[in-house]
Amino acid sequence: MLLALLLAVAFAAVRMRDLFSVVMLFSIYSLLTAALFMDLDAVDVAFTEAAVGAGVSTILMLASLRLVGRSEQARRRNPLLALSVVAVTGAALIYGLSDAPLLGDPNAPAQQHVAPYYIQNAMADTGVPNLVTAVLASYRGFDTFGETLVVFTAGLAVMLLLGSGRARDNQQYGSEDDRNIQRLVVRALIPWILVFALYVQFHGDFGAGGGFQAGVIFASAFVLFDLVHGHRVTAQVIPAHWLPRLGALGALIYGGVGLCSLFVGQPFLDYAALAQDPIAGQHLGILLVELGVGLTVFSVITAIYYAFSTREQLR
Amino acid sequence: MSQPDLLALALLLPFAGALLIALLGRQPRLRDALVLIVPLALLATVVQLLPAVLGGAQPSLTLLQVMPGLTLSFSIEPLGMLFAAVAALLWPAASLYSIGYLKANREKHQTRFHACFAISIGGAVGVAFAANLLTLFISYEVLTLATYPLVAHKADTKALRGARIYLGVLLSTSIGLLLPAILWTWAAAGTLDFRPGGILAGTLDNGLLGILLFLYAYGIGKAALMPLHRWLPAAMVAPTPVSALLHAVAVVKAGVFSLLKVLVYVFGIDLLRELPASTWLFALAAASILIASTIALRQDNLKRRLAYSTVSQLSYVLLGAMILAPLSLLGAALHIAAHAFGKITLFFAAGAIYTAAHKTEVSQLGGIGYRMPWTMTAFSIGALSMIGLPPLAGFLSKWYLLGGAWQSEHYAAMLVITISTLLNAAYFVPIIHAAWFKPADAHSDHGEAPPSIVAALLFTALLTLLLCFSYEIPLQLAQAIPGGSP
Amino acid sequence: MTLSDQLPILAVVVPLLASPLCVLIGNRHAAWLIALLAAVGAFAASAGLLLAQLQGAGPVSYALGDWAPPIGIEFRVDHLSALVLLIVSAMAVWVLAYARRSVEAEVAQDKQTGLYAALLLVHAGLAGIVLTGDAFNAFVFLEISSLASYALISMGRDRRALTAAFQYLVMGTLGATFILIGIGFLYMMTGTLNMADLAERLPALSDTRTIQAGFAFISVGIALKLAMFPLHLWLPNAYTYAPSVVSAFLAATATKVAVYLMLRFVFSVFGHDFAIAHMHLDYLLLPLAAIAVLLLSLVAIFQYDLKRMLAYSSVAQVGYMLMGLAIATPLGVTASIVHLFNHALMKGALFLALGAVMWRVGSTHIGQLSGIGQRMPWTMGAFLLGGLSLIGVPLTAGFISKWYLVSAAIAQGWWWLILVIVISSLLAVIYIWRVVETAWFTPSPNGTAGRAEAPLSLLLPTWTLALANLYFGIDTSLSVGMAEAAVGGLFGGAP
Amino acid sequence: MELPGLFNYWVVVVLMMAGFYVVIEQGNLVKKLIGLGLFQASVFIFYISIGKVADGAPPILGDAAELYSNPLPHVLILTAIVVGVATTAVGLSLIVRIHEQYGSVEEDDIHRADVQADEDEA
Repeated sequence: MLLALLLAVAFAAVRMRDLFSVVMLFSIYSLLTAALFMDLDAVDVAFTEAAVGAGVSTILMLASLRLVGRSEQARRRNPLLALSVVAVTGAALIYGLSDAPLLGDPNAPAQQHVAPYYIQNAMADTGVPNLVTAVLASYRGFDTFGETLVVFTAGLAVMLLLGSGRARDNQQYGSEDDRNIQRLVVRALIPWILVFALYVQFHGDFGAGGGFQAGVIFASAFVLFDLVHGHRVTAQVIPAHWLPRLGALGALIYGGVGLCSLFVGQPFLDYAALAQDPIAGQHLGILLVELGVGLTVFSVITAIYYAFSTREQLR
Repeated sequence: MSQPDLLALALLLPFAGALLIALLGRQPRLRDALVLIVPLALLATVVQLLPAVLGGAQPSLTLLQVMPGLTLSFSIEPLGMLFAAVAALLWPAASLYSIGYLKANREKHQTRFHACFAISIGGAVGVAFAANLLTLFISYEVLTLATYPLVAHKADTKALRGARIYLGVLLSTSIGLLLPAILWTWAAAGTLDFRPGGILAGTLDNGLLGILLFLYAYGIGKAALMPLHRWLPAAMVAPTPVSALLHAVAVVKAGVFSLLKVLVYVFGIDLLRELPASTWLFALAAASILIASTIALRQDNLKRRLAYSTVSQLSYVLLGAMILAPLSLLGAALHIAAHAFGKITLFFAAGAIYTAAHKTEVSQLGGIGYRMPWTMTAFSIGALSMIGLPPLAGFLSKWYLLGGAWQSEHYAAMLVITISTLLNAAYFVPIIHAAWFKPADAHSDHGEAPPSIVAALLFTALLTLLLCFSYEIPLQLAQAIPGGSP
Repeated sequence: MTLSDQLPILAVVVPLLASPLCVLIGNRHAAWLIALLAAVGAFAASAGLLLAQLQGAGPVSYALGDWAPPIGIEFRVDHLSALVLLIVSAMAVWVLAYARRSVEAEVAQDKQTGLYAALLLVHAGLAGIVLTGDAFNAFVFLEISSLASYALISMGRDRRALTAAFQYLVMGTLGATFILIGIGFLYMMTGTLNMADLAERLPALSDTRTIQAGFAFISVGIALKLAMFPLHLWLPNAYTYAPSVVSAFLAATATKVAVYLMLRFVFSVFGHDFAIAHMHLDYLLLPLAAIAVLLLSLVAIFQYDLKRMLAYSSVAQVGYMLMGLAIATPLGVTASIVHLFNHALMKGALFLALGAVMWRVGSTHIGQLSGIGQRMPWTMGAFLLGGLSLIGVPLTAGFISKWYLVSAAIAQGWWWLILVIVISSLLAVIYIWRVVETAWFTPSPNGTAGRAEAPLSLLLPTWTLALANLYFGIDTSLSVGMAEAAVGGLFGGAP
Repeated sequence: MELPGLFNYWVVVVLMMAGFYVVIEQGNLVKKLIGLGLFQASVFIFYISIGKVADGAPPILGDAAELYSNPLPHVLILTAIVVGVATTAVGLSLIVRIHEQYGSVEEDDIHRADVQADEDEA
């Protein structure tokens, strides 16, 4: 069912020429994917995909459509080459999958080798019931460190390309009292969003969520605030040129935590070295690094949003 | 100084000299003094090495190991000594000459010229003393690259085109044929050292060895074996001292020398005797001699005529080696020296004529002998030596070549040598005749060339004479070559 | 654990954390200093690792977070990774030492801090790829270095830098995604991501289509990353329009690391028996490499912008490395690794020299450079040295590469391959000699006569690299020695 | 023939290829980027499918379930998603700059402009 919908959306997206609707379809596609992930027991991933695919990416795409225009030229080029490349690749994939283990097979090698270890020992090793968080932040914490730096890199790249965005007023939508209503609503909403973000941030050990999702939510709160109040006001809350620095700080926090264990002669990112009791150490470590992740993600996304939305349209 | 030290010094001098010359570019006087001193120092060093080598010693020296089993090392054997001695003997003359020539013709970039000249000599010495194919190849390429700026010196489109052909042919042959040949040898024999009796015996079958032989014969493009001789006439755009360097002192000599070295120390005369390919190589050499001589006949431009004469004379060396008789191998070795002395004299003379009279064509030389007596006397000596008249260097080498051919009843060789001698006469005698016995054309009021030039060419002419009388040293060296004594 | 045990992680984390530090401080002079110091630190660490390998320490495993592989991620140091790591970190030091003047001239002031930060990220990312023993972790670092390099390329002054960067972004991301799919297939069948662990488990599965497809996707993905002909289209513009220091650093390191990844997957993870004997990767690679070497050397001859000329030559040179890899004998792979090392030196020297020309003349278009040899003798001297090495003239590093490649071909008796190598070397002669003639044998345009040499801060790094080309052409004990040891490891099986 | 078990994968393949097609065929840079997004998102589905265990619970330890789905792919994809959005952000900002410089985001126009510039240099 979901798959069928996905197919439909995907093909619509391929055919559509109006970029605006393509973007919308893309965001729908992400939402459907998220739903599919829920169906496949990947709650954290679903959460993230919804927040990022349907949220962040869409906002960014719309922001850039505002600058580059929404219509796509029709081009007459013989798509045969492209089609054949795609056909070959697809064939290769089908071929590769033709004797792959079945979906959901509990005895598939993928479920056998490393995974069971996590499921059985994660609690004892890290004291974190959310296996995803355990693996993400501890077992494969180095990947997540890399991930944080990817985010930082992206922020840096956008800053280099578009500049950090000066605080000028972006055009506002609707009439004055419309905007007042908007402000009212947003004012009512933002505290809850922030609370929810904090919950996601610190409850990641036990339920779905963690630094990354929390960062996205934080950012979305600011985006909302910015939309209704304009950059001037937002800039008073957090000046644009702070954001990259905050992002850097987050990355440094993560790295710093990792380095701590070096000083007591343990390998990088060995949280157990952070406290007498290894479990407590793990808890502390995970908490801190998730904080770093959250900080980086929040500030980078906000910064990128600033950079895009303050860019003047080319006339 | 111990012999290895002397060897190291002989290798170091030219390069150090080049560096100093480059640094002294700002003070022409000091620089030119240096340009004279360095060659004399090299000559002294080589002379000091001579007795030991005559005594049968083989001073050697390994600089470093480039790749496992492959070293950059040098060792002096008689043939190399002979070549080095020739180069060392002619360099001072060439330097003296080029100082005069560059000044008289107001050439630009004189510092670059002298520096590159010195490096080229260094390359030649490296070739002469190389103890294995790798070292030989490296020095050979140094020589190629260092002579490029000399050939391109004038830097006009004509010079650049000539230089492009020069570099193109030499590099493509060396990278395209010589390097694979060397690597093949390395794969087959497991060593690249020059050994008396060769290293290839019993490694590959005769067919492959034949192919390898031709890879070497044409890979060493500096030997100008036809049809890969194009670069030599093309390089005629260079200033005359460079032509002298190319034809007499370093380049082509390095070519035939390397070829001889490969034949003697990589293949080994005995192996060559068994190879069917040897006959083919002999035939090529013979053809090269005759064709080049006939082309030379038809050249009116003096330097081009000399160039084609060089092409044919070089093949004498190969021919001598491929007769595969001890005496003719002797002749081949001696011919390196003989041709060097004769040809450098001829080019110096041609350059002198250009400098003094701005004449380049044979047809313009009527009566010039009375305006430039010294120059033309030297020229005549050189030419007669080329033809092979006693008592001149050319006679000596041809005598041994013929002797070898006679000894091994190689009538084809004898025929070729006789015919080519006639051809040599046919393209040299007219020049001499014109110079002395034709009336001078009216409006030529030039005198003799600058003294430094005249001095240089008289010196080399003298050498051509002396070689025929005091031939013991070169002969002894040549006889010490494996297969060089009956 | 003592400091020497921590060297692997330091070689990556020092630049990785120095980058945010630059941004945090946000002063361009400080940023340059931090970047340089970080690079020096990383270089020291990797030199230490190389030394340990030279002393025969054997493969070293560093368990991140103290979780033993395959549960956790491990760093793995062996001869190959130590050698490539040394190239990367050494180039970083040289380029950064050179960067200040050049960047001042080519990049707007407010972007310089970001440039240094991004350079550090590329450096760290590449180092991570080289060291990690975990397939997915390699993907993460690949993305770090790629994203940073997109940004760096886009900072060129010409607007074509932007399109080049975008093209690179699309191609690069496709490549990375292909690799991701491949890794997915492998994980599907083995349940592990650790390379050594994979190497143990794959032979049993070598007949499953899934593994074969995984191999195909990983190969294609890496091929995109290393600009293998015909997937090279993104590279020339990227190297042409990027700022000089960026071109120099990427040309000297990025494709090399991609080749490293190829070697790693082909020989360490999948193993010679599967990749070559079973899947016949060489049948595909060898012809493509041969065509690349010939065609792109030819194309290089007709370029007007010297940076673009070098870029095309880079694609051709990558062809040599793939050739060695595809010959797939120990000798061939040795040739590949030796050339990987030497080519970094050549292209580093050449691009730095061009950077100095850019600094002085403001262009690297051959039309602007007549007589430059008299005006900038030292700069062009270094260029000539690099060029000769590129041609493969004896006593330069390039000669060693050619020597090993040709002997590998002879050992196989593949004469046509030797012909290809020879011809392409001659083409290299042609495109280098165009520059030589312009630089030394055509008169300077009027008014520009007289010396106008680049400052010492540019010349010194350029010349040290140029001289390195000489040194490694004479003393090959490090390059060849390490390469041979590395090949021993690769054909021994697991990394 | 294990159709139901692999059917899911096949659909995923089709989705991937749809995205891939957009990337290489479409001339509009924004569209290319969106295609890239589709492609990657589909790859994510592929990974998550690998980790699915029939009637397994989400990998959050509780006393209820005894069979859990595989957490590892989830972690990998969390990372991959972030990488994806990072790439999208950088790509979009490149597009914005390109539009400012060329006045177009159509590959053909840009290519034409570049070829022109190259010829001017030559």
